[in-house]
Amino acid sequence: MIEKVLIANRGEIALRVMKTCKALGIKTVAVYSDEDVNSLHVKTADESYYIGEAAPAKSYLNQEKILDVMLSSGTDAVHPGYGFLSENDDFARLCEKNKINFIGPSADSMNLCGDKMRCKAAMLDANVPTVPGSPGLVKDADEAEKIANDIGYPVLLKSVYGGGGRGIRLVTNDKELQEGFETVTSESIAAVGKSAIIVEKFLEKTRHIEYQMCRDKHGNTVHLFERECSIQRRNQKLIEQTPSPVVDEAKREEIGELVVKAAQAVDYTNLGTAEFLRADSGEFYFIEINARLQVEHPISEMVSGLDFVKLQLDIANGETLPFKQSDLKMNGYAIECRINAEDTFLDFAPSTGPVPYVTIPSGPSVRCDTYLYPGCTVSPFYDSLMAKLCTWGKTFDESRLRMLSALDDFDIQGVETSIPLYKTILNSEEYKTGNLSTDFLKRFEMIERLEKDLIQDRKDKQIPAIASAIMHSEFYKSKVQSQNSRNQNWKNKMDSV
Amino acid sequence: MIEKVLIANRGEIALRVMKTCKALGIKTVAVYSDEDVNSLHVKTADESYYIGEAAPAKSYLNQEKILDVMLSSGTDAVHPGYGFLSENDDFARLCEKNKINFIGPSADSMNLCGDKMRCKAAMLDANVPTVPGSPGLVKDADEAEKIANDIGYPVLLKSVYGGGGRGIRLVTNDKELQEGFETVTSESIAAVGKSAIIVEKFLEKTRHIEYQMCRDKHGNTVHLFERECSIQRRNQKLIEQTPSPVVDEAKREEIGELVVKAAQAVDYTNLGTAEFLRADSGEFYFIEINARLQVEHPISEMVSGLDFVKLQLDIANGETLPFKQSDLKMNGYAIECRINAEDTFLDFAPSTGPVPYVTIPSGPSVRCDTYLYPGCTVSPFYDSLMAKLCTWGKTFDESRLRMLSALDDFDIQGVETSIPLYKTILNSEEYKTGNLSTDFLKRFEMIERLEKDLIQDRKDKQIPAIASAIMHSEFYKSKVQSQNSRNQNWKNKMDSV
Amino acid sequence: MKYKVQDTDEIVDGEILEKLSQNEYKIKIKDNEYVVKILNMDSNIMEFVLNNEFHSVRYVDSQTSEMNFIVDGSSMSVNMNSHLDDIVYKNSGGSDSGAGQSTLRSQIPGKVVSINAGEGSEVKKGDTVCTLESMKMQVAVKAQKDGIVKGIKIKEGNSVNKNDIIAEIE
Amino acid sequence: MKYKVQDTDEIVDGEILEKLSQNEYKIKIKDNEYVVKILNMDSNIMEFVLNNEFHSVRYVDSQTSEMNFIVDGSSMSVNMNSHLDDIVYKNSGGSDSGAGQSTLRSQIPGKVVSINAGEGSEVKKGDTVCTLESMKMQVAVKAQKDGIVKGIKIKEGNSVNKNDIIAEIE
Repeated sequence: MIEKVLIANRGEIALRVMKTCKALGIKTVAVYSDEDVNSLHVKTADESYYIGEAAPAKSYLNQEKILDVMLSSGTDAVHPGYGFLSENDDFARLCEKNKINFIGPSADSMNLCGDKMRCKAAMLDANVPTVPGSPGLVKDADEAEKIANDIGYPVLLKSVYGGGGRGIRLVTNDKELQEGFETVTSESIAAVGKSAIIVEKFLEKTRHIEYQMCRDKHGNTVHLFERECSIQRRNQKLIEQTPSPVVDEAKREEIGELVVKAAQAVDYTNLGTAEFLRADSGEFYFIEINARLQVEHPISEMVSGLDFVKLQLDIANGETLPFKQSDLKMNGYAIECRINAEDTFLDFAPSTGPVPYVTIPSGPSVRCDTYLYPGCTVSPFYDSLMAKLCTWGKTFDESRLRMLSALDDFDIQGVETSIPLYKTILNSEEYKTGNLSTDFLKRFEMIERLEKDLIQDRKDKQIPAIASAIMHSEFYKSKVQSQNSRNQNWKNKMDSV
Repeated sequence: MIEKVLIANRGEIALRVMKTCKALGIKTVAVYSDEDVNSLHVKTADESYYIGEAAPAKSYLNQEKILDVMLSSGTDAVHPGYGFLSENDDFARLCEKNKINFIGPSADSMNLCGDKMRCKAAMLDANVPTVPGSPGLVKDADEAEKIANDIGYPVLLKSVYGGGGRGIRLVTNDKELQEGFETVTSESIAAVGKSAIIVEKFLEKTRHIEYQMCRDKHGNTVHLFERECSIQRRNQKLIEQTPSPVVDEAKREEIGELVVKAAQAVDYTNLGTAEFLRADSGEFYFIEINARLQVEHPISEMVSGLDFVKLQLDIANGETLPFKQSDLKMNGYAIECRINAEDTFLDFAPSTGPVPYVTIPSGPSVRCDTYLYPGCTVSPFYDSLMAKLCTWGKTFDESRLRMLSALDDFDIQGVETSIPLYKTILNSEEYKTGNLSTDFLKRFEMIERLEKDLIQDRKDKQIPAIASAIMHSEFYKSKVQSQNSRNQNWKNKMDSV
Repeated sequence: MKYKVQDTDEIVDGEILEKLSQNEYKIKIKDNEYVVKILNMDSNIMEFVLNNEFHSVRYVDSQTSEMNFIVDGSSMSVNMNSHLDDIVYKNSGGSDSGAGQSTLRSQIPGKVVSINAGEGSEVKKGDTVCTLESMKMQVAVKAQKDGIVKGIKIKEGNSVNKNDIIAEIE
Repeated sequence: MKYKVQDTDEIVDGEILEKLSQNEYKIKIKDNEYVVKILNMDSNIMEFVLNNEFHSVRYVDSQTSEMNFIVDGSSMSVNMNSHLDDIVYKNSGGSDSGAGQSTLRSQIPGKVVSINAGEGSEVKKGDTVCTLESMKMQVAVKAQKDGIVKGIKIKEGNSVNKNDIIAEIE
């Protein structure tokens, strides 16, 4: 039985894990870097150990140092959170070797999930559809053309050594493909001295829909429904919701069965996520497994009524799942907004610094997981996620309206946040009607609409703003007067000495 | 349609009502007394009106003043919260006359609910069992004896003019009754010059179990399950939970049917509560109707998934209930702890004053309704309820453990609170096993046990306490030193003048 | 005092009419009167009730002519000046003292937003000849006397310095 | 320094052994060493990590000999004194200077908690004759020389003033 857990992480997820541990009477061990001396996770844990400098490589990624803490503190399990070491199979193996219960899949399964090519092959074996394309590298343009004709145009030609827009080309017919193959090859050789090309179907207006996988050490496997995470910027999720507006009960079950197969195919244990792209045509294609607890897990907790961290601990303890798929029912609707410290108008550049004051939203069916407290600091060394604001509703619109109200109540001083953008999105017809896709922001010009909303907002506040300016001047006038009279007093005193 | 609601209340319930209104786009109007100038409800409402001095009679009970605000602000509905004017049928009638939608039952129904004798008679007509006893006043000792033999000893003889332990007597046989009748009569005459006696069965180890009633203006009636509120002090609830540990599905349905009858018997509309005593033998006896939203409504919201304030608004708007009894299912378990500003060891005397700092608990399935914020003040003019801390769990124990963890996270500086007592209660075997009754605190010597827990807690903190003392002395030593050196500098400066 | 709120076009008059009590003021904005009740105030924040609506303001940075603050969560700025138009007008000769001059000069540096009375227009004293943007406020440059606008020296979009010639009015 | 925590019986030695860095101290409580790392400290609050456990303390009220504070949410008090036993012992004549006297006097005011060496007992120098409670701390009054306890002047539960005679040791 797990009795003491080290959380090899920081920020809101460290606090989230500790909450469940505390309720279950499990001792918690925090680790922290120089930058986190005043962070809440250090203050909340039963024990807290300093592990090094601010840069992650010197602290939160320092496997040996973290192992030392585990061994010296008598920790029997480690929760990796997300990010940092959470999907590092070397770390999972190191824990296994040292008889520390790694709360997550086995190192072997994690390694398989992390190797995109091998994982894709395993899925194909298990009849889980992946994005159509070449099973591996293509040797020449003619093989690429054959595959393109099999899967249908448009296709992407990608050099596996490319990146950042180089070594990738969208082609829509045989002629373009023949030309493109040469271009991609030469671009790739020019950039890195070698080329290796794969062919993949190009999907338009795709949605990102993922399933929560859950599998115990005895092979019992269920899914805990889907989440739609299509609203993204730079391939990073901003807003998630469950259920997805395009998944009905039949579809949920159909894809759910694939998810169970996927988990079995990689011998997955504990909680994980199977990510899919959904084409505009309605097809689902497996993309990858996230072998960890995910940022957006609270919305699945809200509709399932399950505590996922407790579930993770139970599975790690070798317990058998206490339910079958047929026992699980979705209840209501939930939305998560990731409250990031970033400037929407500066291409989402991080905004860091002290937060002198913060008001955390609350209320019926509102949950806010955050590391913020008045006087805390948003560090430039770590990711920009300050808080996860989640709301539940009996209907989708109830959860949406509660979110808008909670966003409005969320007052974070000192840094720029993504809150204004989320208000614009959640008020939009496109969001209300579930017209989602991974290019949602660009497709519906959300940033331009945000700008207009902000201008309107300022116009609406003309009178209170002017009143503020008038009163501020008055305040300063009276302050200067009282200072003058103080100075006068002081002067009088000096004269009388 | 209601578009602007005045909340004729303050504190956490005013904020609670505003949250739903805000999410639904309904404008809110707050009223406030001198004492509440800096209260959150004033800052949260769309409009806030000053209505008078701190004493409730001069402000929150001032019907004419509140009516003036409603008329001048263009308010179309009023939410009375609980306490203050919430069960005042004169106020409800005043609103009706002025075409302001009173969110609650009609003035007539409220009047009937408020008249204990008429309400009891209405229940007897509707075959809703009430505490056995004389239907009204008894004329002499012989009639009292006859009734006592009908309902069975022990019984209480009560003068309706008595109170505070005078004019009330517990009797267990005919002889005691004959003697007691005389004593009660003379005591009552001595005290107030007249006597009028009723007979009521004395129930031991009773539980307080109540049902949420819900009835629309078209007569559709459901109950929204029960709450057990047996943990009390001085007849005031401290901890509530739902479901009750002694109500199973069959019992829930059986009593639920009585509740529907009770609501119909008094032509109740909107949300209300039917309170029952449950005898140790398992019988339920109706005691009274609370004709308003109750403090402990959040736990029923948690297990029903319904927003009760939205439901109230919908009913007040004349809408038809969107569900039948058979559509409603309880989901999980919920507990509420009323966080009072009071000193448990001073017989729960109020503890008031500034709260320089507060940390509000949060986390999965934790909800805290509160008016507290860092820098606020707990006023001696109003009730001692600072916060309602509620937790939900898939199992009872999950909700209990989450509550313990949340209580531990709740840091309120400056005033004494009931939090330590709740920790002792929630950790007790008696609470865990649902061995509840209205004399729970006394029966299980909870306050003595709290004292022991606090002593143990201090013993456990011996080392950090001594460390604190050592470091504090060190801090002062270094402060004095640096002050001395400052004084030195200052002295040097003076010398050089 | 004149105020201009970011993203609005109008320049608005605002003033304190009366101090009603220790914490209450009657103020006038545009032509409407408001009652301001101050709940809390220091150099960084102010909480007040304006005609029964609560507002919370945090002052980020305030200079003589521009204040940046966060009003009810919205970051915005307000420019203010003591009757800039009037000062400019007066200094341009609009007041009696300089009524005889024919040269209209800019009394402030700024950017020409629009020319309201073009070459050859007939203007009355006090008519706007052009509009400058200065300190984020739009300021009208008004004719100092009746006459015909001649020799306009400015173009839309150009910057002018203090004392630069705008036009001759003859 | 000696410390006694509310609701515990023992009087415990505590001291700073070494300042390890700007914010780190090595301290000794009873016979154990601890590392204290101060995170925040002012006259009202202190946040520190004690051997890797975080603690938060708010000081409510502190006098010379008694401190009231809230440690991790628990309100408690600590009494402290500079080696009270030793001082008392020394002043009683326990140190060489007064070893000749036969009268044992109380050096502090206090209440008699127990008499440890009754009338006629044989005691060695340094043995505890009686225990007083003073400033909420229990203080041993020790024999200033070897001998037989005679003429005990105190009773359990009584109060004694400074310099009151406890007994004669002959």
